[in-house]
Amino acid sequence: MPPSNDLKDGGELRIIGFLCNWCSYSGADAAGVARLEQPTDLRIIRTPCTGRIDPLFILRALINGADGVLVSGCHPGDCHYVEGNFHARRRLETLKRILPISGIDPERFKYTWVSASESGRWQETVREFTAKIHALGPAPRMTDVVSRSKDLSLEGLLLQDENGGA
Amino acid sequence: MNNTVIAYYPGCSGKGSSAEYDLSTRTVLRHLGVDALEVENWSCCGSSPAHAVDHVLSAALSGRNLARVRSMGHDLVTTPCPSCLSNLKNAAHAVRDDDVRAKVNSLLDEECPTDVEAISTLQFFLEQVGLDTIQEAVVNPMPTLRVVCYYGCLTTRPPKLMCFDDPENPMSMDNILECCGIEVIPFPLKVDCCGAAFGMPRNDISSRLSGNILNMASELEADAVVVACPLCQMNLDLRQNQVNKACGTHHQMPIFYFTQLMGLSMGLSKKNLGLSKLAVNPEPCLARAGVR
Amino acid sequence: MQAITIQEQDNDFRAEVERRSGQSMVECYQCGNCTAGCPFDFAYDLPVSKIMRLVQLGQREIVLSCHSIWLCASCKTCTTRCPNSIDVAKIMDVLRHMARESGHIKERTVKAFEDSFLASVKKTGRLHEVGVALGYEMRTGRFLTDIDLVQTMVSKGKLSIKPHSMHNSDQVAEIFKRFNGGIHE
Amino acid sequence: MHIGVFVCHCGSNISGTVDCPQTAKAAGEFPDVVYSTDEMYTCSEPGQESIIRAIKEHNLDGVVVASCSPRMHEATFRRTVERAGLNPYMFEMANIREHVSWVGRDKALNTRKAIDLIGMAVAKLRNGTPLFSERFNVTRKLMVIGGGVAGIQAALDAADSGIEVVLVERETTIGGKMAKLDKTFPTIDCSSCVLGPKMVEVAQHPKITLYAASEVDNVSGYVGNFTVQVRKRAVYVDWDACTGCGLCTEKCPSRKTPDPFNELIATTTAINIPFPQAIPKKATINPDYCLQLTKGKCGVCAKVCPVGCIDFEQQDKIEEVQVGAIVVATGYDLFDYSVYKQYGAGKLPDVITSLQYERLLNASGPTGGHVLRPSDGAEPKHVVFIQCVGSRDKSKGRAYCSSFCCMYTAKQAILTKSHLPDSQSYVFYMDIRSPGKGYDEFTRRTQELYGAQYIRGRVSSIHQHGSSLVVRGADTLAGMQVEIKADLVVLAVGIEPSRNSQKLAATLHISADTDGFFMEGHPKLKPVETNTAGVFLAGCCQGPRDIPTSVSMGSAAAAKAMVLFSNEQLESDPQVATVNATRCVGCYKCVKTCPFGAILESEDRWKNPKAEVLPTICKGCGICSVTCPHGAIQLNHFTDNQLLAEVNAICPLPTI
Ligand SMILES: Cc1cc2nc3c(=O)[nH]c(=O)nc-3n(C[C@H](O)[C@H](O)[C@H](O)COP(=O)(O)OP(=O)(O)OC[C@H]3O[C@@H](n4cnc5c(N)ncnc54)[C@H](O)[C@@H]3O)c2cc1C
Ligand SMILES: Cc1cc2nc3c(=O)[nH]c(=O)nc-3n(C[C@H](O)[C@H](O)[C@H](O)COP(=O)(O)OP(=O)(O)OC[C@H]3O[C@@H](n4cnc5c(N)ncnc54)[C@H](O)[C@@H]3O)c2cc1C
Ligand code: SF4
Ligand code: SF4
Ligand code: SF4
Ligand code: SF4
Ligand code: SF4
Ligand code: SF4
Ligand code: SF4
Ligand code: SF4
Repeated sequence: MPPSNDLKDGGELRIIGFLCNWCSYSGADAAGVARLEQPTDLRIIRTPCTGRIDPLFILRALINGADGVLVSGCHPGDCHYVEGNFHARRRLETLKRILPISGIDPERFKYTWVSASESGRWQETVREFTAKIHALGPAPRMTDVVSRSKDLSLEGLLLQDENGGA
Repeated sequence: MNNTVIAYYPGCSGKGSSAEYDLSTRTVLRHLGVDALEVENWSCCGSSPAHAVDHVLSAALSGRNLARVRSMGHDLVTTPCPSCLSNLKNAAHAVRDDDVRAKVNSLLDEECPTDVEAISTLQFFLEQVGLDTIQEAVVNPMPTLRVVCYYGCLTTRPPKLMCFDDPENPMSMDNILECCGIEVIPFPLKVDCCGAAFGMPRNDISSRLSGNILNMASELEADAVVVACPLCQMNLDLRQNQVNKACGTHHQMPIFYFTQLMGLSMGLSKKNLGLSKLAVNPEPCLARAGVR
Repeated sequence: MQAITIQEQDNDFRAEVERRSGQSMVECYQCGNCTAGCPFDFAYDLPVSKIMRLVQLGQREIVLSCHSIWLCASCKTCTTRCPNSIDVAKIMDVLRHMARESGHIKERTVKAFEDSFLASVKKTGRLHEVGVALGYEMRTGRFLTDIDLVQTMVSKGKLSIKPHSMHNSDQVAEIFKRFNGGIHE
Repeated sequence: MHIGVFVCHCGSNISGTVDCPQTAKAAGEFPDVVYSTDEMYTCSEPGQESIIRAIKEHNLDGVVVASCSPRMHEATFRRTVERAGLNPYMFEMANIREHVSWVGRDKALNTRKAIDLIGMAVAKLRNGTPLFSERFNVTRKLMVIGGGVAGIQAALDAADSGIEVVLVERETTIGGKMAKLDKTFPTIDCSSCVLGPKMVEVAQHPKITLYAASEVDNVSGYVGNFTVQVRKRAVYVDWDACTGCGLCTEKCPSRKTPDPFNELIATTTAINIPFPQAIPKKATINPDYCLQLTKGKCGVCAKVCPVGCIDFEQQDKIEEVQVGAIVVATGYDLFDYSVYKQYGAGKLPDVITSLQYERLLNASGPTGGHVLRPSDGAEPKHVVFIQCVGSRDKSKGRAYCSSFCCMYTAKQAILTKSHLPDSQSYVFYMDIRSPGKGYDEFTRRTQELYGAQYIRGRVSSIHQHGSSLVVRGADTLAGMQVEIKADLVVLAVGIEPSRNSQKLAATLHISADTDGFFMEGHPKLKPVETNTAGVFLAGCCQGPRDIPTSVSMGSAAAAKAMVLFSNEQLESDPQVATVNATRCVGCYKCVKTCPFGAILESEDRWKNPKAEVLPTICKGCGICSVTCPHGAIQLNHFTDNQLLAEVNAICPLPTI
């Protein structure tokens, strides 16, 4: 394993971003093209749509020790797949309600909408979220959270909410 | 409609300049089996001067009356006067906001309730008594009486607050009077303001606006104007001579409250409808319409 | 005509109007519909849509010292027809409150009428029409106002020299006292 | 697995703030990485060659390129690895330019971030599988829905290029709104002189099949292979036989039938041909007004028809049509202004809509082109036009501008002057929107040459006063209330999507914007495409458009269909959902969630319920994957395992 996994010694925290391909990932690209300086903590995972983002990915990241998770997609009504971001919104709202039960500070998770042209907005988002996570400091060890999440069967909770269908 | 009891807020003018509105409203309600129970120890709503001075003061003056209604065990109050209604509704609406409620309550001896609603007696006639019941009670239709209905500005406005009838083309009075066998002519100025608020301080303004309404009514060859508002009535009836003087006209246009014509069509006595209290004598017009 | 220096506009004024009325001034796109329907426009010195514009431009002095805000009858025609659903009448109300507070009284008779009306309510709990008229005449010195009406009203039994009775009228007086005590903002 | 990693310098674009050699070295330590190197320009000819060489030399079965955004060069490198014999989906990119070197200033931190991103790409690749696209045939036939000027243009352009076209029109004639107009801005040429020949061409074109009085009931299939069910409404006349002679319409006694072609300001007969130039020129019976169909007695038309084509028993017919692409051109309807009670709510006879006015101006309209007002048939002298009625009015739920009403109002003011030289026109406007070649000059001419008086302000109310209409408005420039005693008031009513558009959008799996207009693929770069492959848009169904733009869009949509049809076969994107039948319990939650109807309620060999994805319809959004309670439906190339591997690469599971 390369040493880079120990992020904390550079003063960086572990922040994971889940971005939809069409709007926010392009927006982040556009911010790069415009050389809009951002903190370096964020690592971005590309998905086709925010509707592809399973809340369990986020939960897993936080349980595994991520200090923050940022989700960003197309503005409501702008989804490349018509309604993917509405599904995402509903699922992520549920996640927000469930995080405190599992002992995770919900402040460590944020979702937002950034379009492909909003490079400035993306820069702001990254700056603000990174600053917030730094203000919260490194996440506490999640050992007890892991066991608790099993007790509560969080996965069941999340899935239940989804059962409403489209 | 047997022996329904409603809380009833007459408003100050009901005890003075619009005594005949109060009287005829109660008479017709009673005839239709509704007991109008006067709100105990009510006070003035502050009318337009109060909200022209301060919204919290205005809400507090009406809030006190809402509290009176609540203490009678009622959650609905009716009033014949659109200006009072507007204030009662405004207060009932405003106190749903926590901040405003705190401010209002700080002016009052008691808590302003949040669950009392206010509607006009006009709305009560239309929605709770119903056109069918009204029609059944008509014994004396007046098909030769041609009237226009003038609603004024406040009966339906602002629509978000009043939630009654159409703000641009209200039809509630038209429909009730047609039920009473009276010919109602469509009136284009039915929601134009008559300027009543300025009757005393700026009579020049109110005379001009009231003049427009009287002119249009006589151009349409109406026998009378029918209103549901004491302020409109006072402006058009009591001040008709002032209007004539200011506009150089010679109107002798009777201005009825709709409840008076309802009562006449139901064969109720003129005395109990306060017809003699109208400033412009309605008798010639009623005689032509065949009302004894 | 005076020139407005745009950078010197009083944004606090605009913000205060927005806060007290709960309306957003930017939404007004100056279509003029409020002016078009205002029954009092003929008596106004500033048409209501211009007042909206001048508030947008933060022109406190011009707005608070106009006559129009005293002549608005709250008929709500403007509010009902504004394509942006702005409660224009409420803004007019708020401007009159602000004019009162800052001593910009452009229609003395209107203010006198409002004052006598409220004084009457404060005194007796209910409106006493004779009381209002007398109070108004005292305040304005316009002694024969509506004297022609008095005769008719008396003959129709609509005018009582004594106020209509209610008990606990002091409760109402209390409301006014607390109000004057400045409990509200 | 044997993975190769290639770290790109991009000149100094990346290497300026990322230590590329060190990054490559660190990447070599990730599991399964057998080769790693750094390159100056990976996408250049020599850069690609070195990848191909490394694949062969090191026997690589997976490649990671750490360079720019995958949105830039993913396709390039997929082709590169494919040339070396690898499956193109055994390739991942780490975006170390847009997301690292260009946004971070600290070289050490950037380098660490670049290494992490490569670690994530390697982890994802290790969980990836080869994917294969399918090739399928294309039906080279185009359906155009809506026969307004936009649809006509699309149909003619496509047909002229040799493509079979099916044109489906809801009304009994094509032509849309343009057929009702008198003259058109900005040239004031006769509308039917321009449109008429095109309509005839549609009727005569050997490649065009016209279904009038028809609607699309259902659409299934996918790009290149749509199956469309077209409902041919009963018209009670055998159109194959009808010659359009019009004898029936002369004799029909039911003369009080409302005439929608004349915008209801005139009446017609129960059996009618909407106008002389109608295409198809066939008679139709309005069943609500036909005495035979409502009361069972009359049958006059059947008696007089020389070819005996009246058929009172006719029923709707459904026909199935196979097409490869669809152009939607369903146009617009007018806003119902009766919500404006202060304008008389449709009850004042002399307050009319702009389109009704077009009929009054039109020589083939009910007044023969004489402007006579509806109430008493008199010539109006003072004509008031009110713009933005039902447009730019948030309180009526219509925040948008209808875009062409400023222009047609100016046109109508000019035409009023030429019809009635003694008349005076007044136009109430908020802004004059005339952005087009010659457009602003046109609105200036309206005022300077034709004397129309423009008044900036809205109108508050209109009421009848004697035989005139009192229009009360404001002139905000003068800062005053104004009143006009008018003889006729014309409302420039706004437009809204054609009725039932919402249903059509659902049928076609395309989306609509908040105002109900169909949504384009991209507002700038895909203005006539939709997000459903093979479905294109033209004209006002996408938003308010005047005739020149509607026609351009018709041509553009046809061109897009031709591009599609230039391929013998199409290739499907394999990044679609697949169902793991052993895990699927057949709950069909995914079926309900898929926005594109790409999942079928199917069965396996033993009749157990199972979900089945139609790969050609699936758009690869992955919404279903998250919905499935059993992880049974997975989106290829973005599977749970692949995405979780990325998460684990940055945040390894803590050891408890
Ligand atoms: C009063 C007025 C005057 C105008 N004057 C001018 C002018 O002078 N110059 C100018 O450039 N523009 C003018 N316009 C604008 C012009 O009308 C439009 O730009 C043009 O008509 C748009 O064409 P379209 O084909 O998109 O829509 P439409 O003309 O609306 O055609 C749509 C067609 O689709 C059919 N349809 C709808 N739904 C379905 C369905 N579900 N299935 C099958 N068929 C369906 C309709 O029946 C119709 O035939 C004017 C508009 C108005 C209202
Ligand atoms: C300040 C500004 C901001 C704008 N913002 C927007 C916006 O936000 N959104 C929007 O939609 N539009 C915007 N526009 C409009 C937009 O720029 C144009 O719509 C668009 O660029 C037009 O593209 P074009 O290809 O027609 O012309 P151009 O972009 O002008 O391209 C023409 C090309 O042809 C070349 N060329 C010219 N003559 C010859 C010749 N004889 N031989 C060979 N080549 C030749 C030129 O060099 C040029 O590369 C903006 C315009 C300006 C001025
Ligand atoms: S009607 Fe509304 S938008 Fe129009 S000018 Fe008045 S306040 Fe502004
Ligand atoms: S509320 Fe006031 S400003 Fe508005 S229309 Fe009425 S009088 Fe004019
Ligand atoms: S692959 Fe991307 S990063 Fe590398 S040289 Fe090409 S453009 Fe630059
Ligand atoms: S008479 Fe017969 S052929 Fe002639 S138009 Fe009528 S239906 Fe057609
Ligand atoms: S049968 Fe119907 S369509 Fe035919 S002539 Fe009679 S009424 Fe007209
Ligand atoms: S085009 Fe002109 S008239 Fe039409 S909505 Fe836009 S601004 Fe109003
Ligand atoms: S949701 Fe999952 S289990 Fe249910 S039918 Fe779809 S694939 Fe099968
Ligand atoms: S990936 Fe999207 S389009 Fe494909 S089947 Fe799943 S939900 Fe439907």
